[in-house]
Amino acid sequence: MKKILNQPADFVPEMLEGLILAHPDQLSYAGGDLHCIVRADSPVAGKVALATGGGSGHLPVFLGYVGKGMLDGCAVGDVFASPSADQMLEVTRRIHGGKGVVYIYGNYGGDVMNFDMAAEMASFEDIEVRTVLVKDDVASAPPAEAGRRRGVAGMVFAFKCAGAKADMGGSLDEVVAAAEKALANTRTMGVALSPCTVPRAGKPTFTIGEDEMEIGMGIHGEPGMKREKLQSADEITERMMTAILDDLQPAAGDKLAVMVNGLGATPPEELYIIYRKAHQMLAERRIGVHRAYVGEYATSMEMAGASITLMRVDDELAALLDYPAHTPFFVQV
Amino acid sequence: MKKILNQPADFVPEMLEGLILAHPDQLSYAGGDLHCIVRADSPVAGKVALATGGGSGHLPVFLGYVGKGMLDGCAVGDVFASPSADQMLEVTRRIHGGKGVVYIYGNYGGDVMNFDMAAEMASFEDIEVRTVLVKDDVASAPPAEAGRRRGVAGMVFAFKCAGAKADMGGSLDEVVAAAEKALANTRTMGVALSPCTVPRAGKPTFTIGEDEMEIGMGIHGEPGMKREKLQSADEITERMMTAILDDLQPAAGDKLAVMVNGLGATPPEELYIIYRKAHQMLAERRIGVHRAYVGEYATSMEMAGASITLMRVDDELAALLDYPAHTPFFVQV
Amino acid sequence: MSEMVTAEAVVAALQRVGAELVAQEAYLTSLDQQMGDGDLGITLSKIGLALQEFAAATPVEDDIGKWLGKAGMAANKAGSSSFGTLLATALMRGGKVVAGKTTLNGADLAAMFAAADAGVQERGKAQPGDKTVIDALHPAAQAFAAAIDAGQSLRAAGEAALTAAESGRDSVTPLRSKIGRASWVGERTEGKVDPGCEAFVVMLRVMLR
Amino acid sequence: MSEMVTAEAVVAALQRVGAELVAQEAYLTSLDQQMGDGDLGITLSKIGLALQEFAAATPVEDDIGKWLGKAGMAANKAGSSSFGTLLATALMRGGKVVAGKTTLNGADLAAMFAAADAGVQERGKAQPGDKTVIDALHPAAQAFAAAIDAGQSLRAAGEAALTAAESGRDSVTPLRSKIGRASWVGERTEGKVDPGCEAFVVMLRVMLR
Ligand SMILES: Nc1ncnc2c1ncn2[C@@H]1O[C@H](COP(=O)(O)OP(=O)(O)O)[C@@H](O)[C@H]1O
Ligand SMILES: Nc1ncnc2c1ncn2[C@@H]1O[C@H](COP(=O)(O)OP(=O)(O)O)[C@@H](O)[C@H]1O
Ligand SMILES: [Mg+2]
Ligand SMILES: [Mg+2]
Ligand SMILES: [Mg+2]
Ligand SMILES: [Mg+2]
Repeated sequence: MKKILNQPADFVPEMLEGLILAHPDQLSYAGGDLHCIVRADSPVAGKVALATGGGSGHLPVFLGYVGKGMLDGCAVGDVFASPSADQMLEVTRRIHGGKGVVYIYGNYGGDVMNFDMAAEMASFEDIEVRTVLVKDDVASAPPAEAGRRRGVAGMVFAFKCAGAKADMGGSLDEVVAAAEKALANTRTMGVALSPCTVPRAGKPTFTIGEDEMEIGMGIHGEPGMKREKLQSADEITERMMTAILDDLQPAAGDKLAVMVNGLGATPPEELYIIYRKAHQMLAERRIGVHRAYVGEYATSMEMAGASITLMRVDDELAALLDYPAHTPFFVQV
Repeated sequence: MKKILNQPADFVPEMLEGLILAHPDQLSYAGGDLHCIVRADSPVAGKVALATGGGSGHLPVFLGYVGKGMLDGCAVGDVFASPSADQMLEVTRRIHGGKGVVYIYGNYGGDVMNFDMAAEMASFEDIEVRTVLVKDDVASAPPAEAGRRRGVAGMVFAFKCAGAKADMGGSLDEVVAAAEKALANTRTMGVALSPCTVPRAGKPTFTIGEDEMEIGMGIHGEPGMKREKLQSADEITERMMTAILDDLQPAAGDKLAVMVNGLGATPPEELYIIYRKAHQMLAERRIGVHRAYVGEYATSMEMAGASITLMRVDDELAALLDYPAHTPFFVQV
Repeated sequence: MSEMVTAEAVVAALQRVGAELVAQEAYLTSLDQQMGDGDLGITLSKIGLALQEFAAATPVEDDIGKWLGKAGMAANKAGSSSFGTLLATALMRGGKVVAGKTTLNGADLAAMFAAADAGVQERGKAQPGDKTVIDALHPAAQAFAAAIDAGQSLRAAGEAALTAAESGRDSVTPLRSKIGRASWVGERTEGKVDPGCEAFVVMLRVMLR
Repeated sequence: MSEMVTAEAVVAALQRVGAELVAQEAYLTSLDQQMGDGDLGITLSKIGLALQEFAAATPVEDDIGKWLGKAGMAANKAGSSSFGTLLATALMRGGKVVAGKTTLNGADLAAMFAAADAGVQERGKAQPGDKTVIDALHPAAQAFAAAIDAGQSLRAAGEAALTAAESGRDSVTPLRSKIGRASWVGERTEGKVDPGCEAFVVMLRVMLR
């Protein structure tokens, strides 16, 4: 295992310490626990608050989107492990600005159970909590079982749109509706070329041949649709795009937001080669690109691979997407 | 070689095509050649123009910093190879806004020879060109031979400060002075844990043992000071910081800008663990941090490793650094 | 009069479970790497450590139930993956039904087992046959209750529970996982043991030791 | 009367050099991977292809010098690493001193060689002994001029140049690289052949064939 770290057990706390030291004007933490990351200026009175949470190892997901115009807080777990209900509650208390809290996070068992517990506990403290689950990964279940799908990079569009709605002064219902609308129009699919290693496990979570790739792999190394021979960038892009387009069914004349996301070790150069083909495929179908995001938005430490996320936008979603945001990992003006 | 690409020979042109498709509002190209990237709104009349250039494979370096508040243009070479003098000239012509052009780029033989040729050619067209070479890598030569040092991530601070000065309306002399002042106060050092592969070469440029690291490696895989056993994050950080601090000699009470830069495959989590230790070392010496940059700013495709850059800032440099900038890879508000 | 389990025995059992979870970290992680994200052993090792620390530092103070509930809260703080959260839930629910007791008899233990089973099903929303810890936990709880009802000794009931847990675990090994992370692995889970089932068996075995 | 080199022979020589650079891509890249960034073979292969295309498509039109200058510009467009740029410089400078000529004699070739040598030194600012292509190019240019002065045949002068280039290359192999990328590799360059010297020998050898 080749990682730059000290003790594996200190990986997450030391990462969080570095984060707070690097961004003191933007980030702080609640309850004396570094795992409870909040906006430095929280609570923002009179604003619906947004929280997320999940395991570490996915930066910028999750905590990287805490900041103005996006999230108010994030409960941070150990690598690939849910934070505890207590930590979520701590975040919830600290960010609550009097208008309720929306939880937006990926559809993973541990996270769901703990966020549900946290929401129950928050209700005892008269904090109204609403939950929006992210289930954007088309590779994780067929359309008929879309409720079983896991949440991957598409959550960033939900953070963005709901965060903008909240910053504009939207009500709890409106913020939830914005998140749900964004997600109803969002689909993702990824491909992995190399594994990643959980620091404390010390060896890779999975193995993959020198000439193989996994089509549809999740961001914790969960397998996808198929293990195949490595293909060309255009073929890989076509595979991902076709799966997403078949599921999302955009029509000619529609506009999409496109995200080409690197899983960690894939250079931006390769992401732009993927974007090129994706853009061409959309142009052939007379589908417009409202905005393109190319970079690392949801990763799996040093895993090589990429995902594509498409979100169909109408005027409302376009405006929410275009709204400014400012976090340590995501700045839009 | 596990890369997402089509034909190795198309790696750079397809990457550039994707880039232009993704950022049509921000970027364009000159002379019908995708390798001549310029701001979409260039030339900016009455502004000193800034150009850079160099090989591909280092994104966001170089072209990622073309945009408002930073660079006006960039000549793009093949992977790790200089662009041609012709391409540099094409960029120079297109961005010249009547107040001269400053070339800021890394101290590499091929680039120097070609930029010098381009500058000669530009002078025949009555375009005043000034050159500032980046030589920030302390690992590449001892202080007595600092003129021989190569340019690495520190160039981003030069782009930022000179770009701000130009955007503020600075004269050619003032912009050159800002770049030189930034660089006089900037030092970098890096460490690599794994190699990278030039797509067309098909095999890694160098090999490194499963338990080894190269202290002071350059961003093309040029060796540094020493090949050693892999150490802990704190030890690695101490090695890099000590080398830089010995060279830069900041005093107690000084303020620095700090950049912890990932070389490509190193997760942001690890970069924050490095930042933590760097920050602690500065605090012990009563040196302040004016601004922290943690992320990927100058890479070597899928190389694992990191570098630290320190720039000592006075009020002038601090103001230039804080000035807004907006490029596809770098947004500061 | 029926056999009684003392507070000291409960504390000692929790200590043994904690130590075993730490000892089995690599093994359980390797199972989770095959059909999950490879954190099960890590999570349970952290929980194991926390349970040992809790048991060493927290006096029972005449209420085994409340003590177990607090152990559950400590477990959730220490590690909150799916299994970790379900384990915490089991401790809290099991503790709740024996609140205020200073010793436990066979019926108490059977009630705790049943409450844990119900709590895990409620929290995790998995059905028997989905290939989760439920498939070991549910038959174990039933076998334990049946043995106690039939007047068997605690040890015999415990052995019956372990046997039921093991065969429950084995009965779902050929199946495809239907819930949680492993459900995304699909057919490739067939023939592989469910890591949660195995973790439960490991814990039950060391409790009886 | 002295031997004359025709335009056709110059074109054919450039074609041979181009083809050889393409053929040696992997070999030259492997040399540059040991003390540089591994792009030398790639750059020279691209230049080789461009030179062949240029030679096939561009008529000499009664001016070998101008034609070589244009070949140099085509080379710089095709690949502009350090060596590529120096090669382009050599072609342009060499061409300049024979501008307007339709055939070349030994003295012309010696003048071209000397101009290329001077141009590369001027552009690259390396000194003899720095362990760069200069250490093969400079002695080769001198040996060629000496042989021509001594009235030897073009072939004999060419062989003398090749021998001088090879021994120049070998003389610096034990040394440490003092310029360019390899200079950062420091002592680890000692004992390794300079890739640029070898590339020059490769080109010279195929020119004489
Ligand atoms: N919803 C659920 N209900 C019951 N058991 C579950 C559920 N989800 C997962 N499990 C059990 O937990 C085990 C995996 O535990 P863990 O590694 O902690 O999960 P994760 O990493 O997915 O959060 C599975 O083998 C299964 O037995
Ligand atoms: N300044 C220089 N002057 C003369 N020759 C040089 C110079 N720099 C490099 N070289 C030659 O070029 C060779 C490397 O070529 P190349 O791979 O194109 O360089 P780079 O990749 O560093 O731009 C060296 O082996 C050396 O012979
Ligand atoms: Mg997990
Ligand atoms: Mg090069
Ligand atoms: Mg797991
Ligand atoms: Mg080279």
